[in-house]
Amino acid sequence: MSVTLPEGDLQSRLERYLKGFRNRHGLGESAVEGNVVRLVVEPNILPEVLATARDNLAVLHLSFITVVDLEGSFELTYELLDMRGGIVRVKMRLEGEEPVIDTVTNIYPTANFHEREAYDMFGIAFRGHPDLRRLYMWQDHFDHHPLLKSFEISTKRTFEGLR
Amino acid sequence: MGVMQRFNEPNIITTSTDKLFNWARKNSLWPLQFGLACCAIEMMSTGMAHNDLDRFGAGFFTASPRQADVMIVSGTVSTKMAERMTRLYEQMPEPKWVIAMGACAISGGPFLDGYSVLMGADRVIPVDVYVPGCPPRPEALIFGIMTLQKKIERESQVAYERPRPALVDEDGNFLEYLPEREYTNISEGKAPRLEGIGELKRTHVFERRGMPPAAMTDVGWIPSDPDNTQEDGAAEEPADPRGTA
Amino acid sequence: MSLDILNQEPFRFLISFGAILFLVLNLAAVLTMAERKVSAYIQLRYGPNRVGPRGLLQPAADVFKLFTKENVSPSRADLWVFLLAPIAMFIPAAAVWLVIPFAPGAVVADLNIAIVFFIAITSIGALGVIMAGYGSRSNFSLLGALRGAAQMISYEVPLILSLLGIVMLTGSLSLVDVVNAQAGGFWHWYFLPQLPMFVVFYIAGLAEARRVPFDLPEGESEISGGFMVEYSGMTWALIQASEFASMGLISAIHVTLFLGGWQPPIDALDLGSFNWIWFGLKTALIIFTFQWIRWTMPRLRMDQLMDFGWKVLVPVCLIWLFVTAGAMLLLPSVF
Amino acid sequence: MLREERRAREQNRGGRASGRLAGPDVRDEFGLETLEMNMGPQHPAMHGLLRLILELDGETVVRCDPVMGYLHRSKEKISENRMYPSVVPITDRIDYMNNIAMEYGYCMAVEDLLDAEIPPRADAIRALLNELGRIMSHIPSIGFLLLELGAFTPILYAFRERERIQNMFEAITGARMMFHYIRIGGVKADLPEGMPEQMWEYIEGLEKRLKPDFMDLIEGNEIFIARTRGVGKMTQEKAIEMGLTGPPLRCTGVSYDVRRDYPYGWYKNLAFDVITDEAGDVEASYRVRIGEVQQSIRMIKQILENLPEGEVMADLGRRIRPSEGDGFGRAESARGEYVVHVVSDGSDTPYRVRYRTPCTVNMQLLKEIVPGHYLPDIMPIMGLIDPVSGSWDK
Repeated sequence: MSVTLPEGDLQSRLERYLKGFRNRHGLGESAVEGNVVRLVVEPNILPEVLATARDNLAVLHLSFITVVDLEGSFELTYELLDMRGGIVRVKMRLEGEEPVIDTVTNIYPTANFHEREAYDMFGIAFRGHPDLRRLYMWQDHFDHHPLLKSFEISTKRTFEGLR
Repeated sequence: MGVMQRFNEPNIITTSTDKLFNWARKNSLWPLQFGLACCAIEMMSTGMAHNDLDRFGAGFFTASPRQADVMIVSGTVSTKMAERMTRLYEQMPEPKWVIAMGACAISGGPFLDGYSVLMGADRVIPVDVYVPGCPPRPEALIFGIMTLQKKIERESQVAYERPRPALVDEDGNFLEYLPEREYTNISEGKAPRLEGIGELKRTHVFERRGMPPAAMTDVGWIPSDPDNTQEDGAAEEPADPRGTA
Repeated sequence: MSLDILNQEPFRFLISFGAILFLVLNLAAVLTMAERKVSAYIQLRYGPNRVGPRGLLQPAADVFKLFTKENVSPSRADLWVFLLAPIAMFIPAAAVWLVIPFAPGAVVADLNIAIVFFIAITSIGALGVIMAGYGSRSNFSLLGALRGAAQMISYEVPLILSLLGIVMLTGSLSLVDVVNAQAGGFWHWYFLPQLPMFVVFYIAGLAEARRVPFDLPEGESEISGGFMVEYSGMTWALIQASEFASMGLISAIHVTLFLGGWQPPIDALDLGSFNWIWFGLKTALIIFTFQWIRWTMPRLRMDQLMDFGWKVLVPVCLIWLFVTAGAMLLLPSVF
Repeated sequence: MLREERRAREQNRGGRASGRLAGPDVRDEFGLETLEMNMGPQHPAMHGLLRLILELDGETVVRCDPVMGYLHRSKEKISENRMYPSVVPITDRIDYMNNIAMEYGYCMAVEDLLDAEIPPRADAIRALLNELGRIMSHIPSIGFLLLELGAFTPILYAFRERERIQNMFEAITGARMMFHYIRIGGVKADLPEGMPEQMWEYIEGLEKRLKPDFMDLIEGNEIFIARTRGVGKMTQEKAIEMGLTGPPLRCTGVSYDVRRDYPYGWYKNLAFDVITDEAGDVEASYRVRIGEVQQSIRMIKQILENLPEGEVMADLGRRIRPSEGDGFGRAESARGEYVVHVVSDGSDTPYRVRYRTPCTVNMQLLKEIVPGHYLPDIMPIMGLIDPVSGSWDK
């Protein structure tokens, strides 16, 4: 019935998270910065890493998924919180114009809307998502993924433009 | 009142009933309970105890468009909402008025650059009073309602015919608002799954210089495909300042 | 001679019928104004105060505006049912006024079955609600109509049961007899011996008049107007008029049955044929409490409403019927 | 039961069944259908522009599918095309009931990119206005909950308080709603003369009025209890699974508050309780909101008692041009955890701005929790989540 949130010292907890991820998945680039455990993963092991975080390390809250269009590839940031001061930030790079990645809705059901939003705004397809529809824009009237850098709106306002 | 329209020019019957009807209409302006965005909070604030809109007889916010007299477009109209707003406007019985409240409803406001924002409510429905501000203060909305009351006072059922600009210009473009609009069945159906994603157009430059392309003023606007326009020639020729039907 | 003709039967009835219709329509207008003003003062506002002196012409403006408003009927609506529904709602709300005694001798038709007449006619109102909801052919109005039908038919039962105690005490179904039986000061009014019935009738009356907390058929924040979501202009005005008229009617019946009708509180205050002032004052008081509740209470849910009606009000009525009957049997000298 | 399932079953039986009782599934045998209904986008109780596709069986909701996007204003795209300081007005319009927290989150994210030091007085003023904004948002939320239950009057009492707070905000920031007051590196201007005293006076008054004007009127009401107790009930697991934050999470008993668990700004110096409730229904969320208003009053008093002196704006230069990297700003808005993720490529404009708005995530709850409830229960459940359409649609 009730959920137990982690307790105890923050630093030792972060070390434990880092060790847990390293033991299971390798992850050479990971490090602890402040209260953040930074992980850089390959797209194909992402669901396993997140499953480790939730099931073994009890990091229960997926805060958000950020997608950044790097023109040619996408950078995805999954931010997980243990709700007691610790942050696990999973970054990865998706190559290709029309990327496909496994969904994490079976691990964190809250990712449902985040992934729908990412599909809507960037066209990233989440394999196995139960309900992959556009979240904001029209399904049949707006044929673009508007947050892609290739979709430009005409008014770019810069410092030089002010003068 | 169909009876009054049988007269060709104003007479004592139409002018005196004008006075009565206009007095009644202006003093009982029931707004539609239609909060779009940020301005809706200020619209509610106007109806609340401090700036009691009910003093003017306009405080009865109806939940159904069938009983409303005035629609206060309070906030940004997105292209997705524009069709619903037009439908609500057409569901309201005559006589009806529209107040565009706030910068967004007038011109798009701070979200003018956005890809999903209509550049003002007057692109889809006729607007009577514009209340600027972001959001306008409640006093400003009350002033807008009083301006609308003044406008209603000047209305008449039968009037001398005045020379009006032609409805259609030489090129065959319609110059006035025409409520003819096709409603498409917009269903939030299932997305094409993985195999369908590749077909989406990936590159599009969304331009807004001067007036928008004519087709954009319509609801359910689909940005024209640059490839198609080249093939079709002048099918989707933009930048007609008057808009076409 | 010439005025005597007016007292003859067809003319008398026609004139009084016209007077009643005038009264009911005006009552609706006045009650709209009262509703807005009462709500305003409850909500720390002023309410309409710009039209005419102190905003008193506001209902006139509303009525004229609604007269000149376009009357929209949805294209898929069942047109006859749609247009007849407001009339089916309005006529029962107006017709029962014919049997209410306003002052000594001032009653249009002194029926000896006036209470049965009241029960029979008010239940037609539910038909109007169903017609409106079915005829508009909209999901919201259909839901409103189904709710309205269930609610009004269920609350008819406690409403009728709560009247039976008075019928037993009076031994008559005529409202004039009921009022006459309560003569001689407020301690003779029936709300004292029939206090549970008084409360039950009040609550069931709220439900019959579709007032908060029983305004589920309208449910403005749930189904945005319910059965009248598609009505506009005059048809809507007629529905509103019938709502307010039925509210006034329930209050008037309530006063007549439990609060002595036109009887003054003490005999010294008897005003003769001007006793309708007492009737009006008492009715206004009941209407004010209706409005007070309207602007204070949240709304019940459908299942809670049904539970309350069948599991609380009906048993209370039945128990008090037995108590009344037992008291009449054991203490015949008192009654 | 979904319509497709039923259709499939009917086909298995060979077409639509006649009206005779043949099997245990009586409803299908009679060919009864559920009613599909569309609630919104224009609906009195939809908190703006939400559309719910409902499937009703009588008054019971079988399926509820929220459709969003009717107020999608492309804020993330516009933010990418503006310079860092001029994004703040856009963030103002995300959650227009609680704007100050939205500005706060964005400014923190850019300051994280810049590694800027904020003067302590600016920090304190930010926290002060943030808490005032929370009161300004929570009290109307309670009013809206009652309004949707059918009681019209509490919203007017709530807006009276809001109006008074708005007057103070107008004196401080110059605007009633869209403040643009918190800037990158501090706040726009110092508090006007006499404002702390005025604020103290108002807060004292609100503390006195809170009980007679709101709690006494609402809590004892039988109908309110009947309509809200046990409605929208959810477990802690469900709440965390759905990613809820803010009052909807705390009303289940999970004690999570960004202000305490990921402290930012002046909140490190403040003593306050995280209000939780065990019930996890609408009534509990009402109690959580009232409790948070009381905690906000307590915090404002603490801040006003020792308001540090000094500058209110750090000197960051006119041209804000952070180096490449990620900046995160996490704030507790009145509706939950609000995060801004700013990605910089070293130019004047942000490369990507991501707003994690609490309402978008909390809205998932509707799909999970509404089926099984009656149709009128949707309104208190909306009051439990208390979304704002600018916030869920961005």
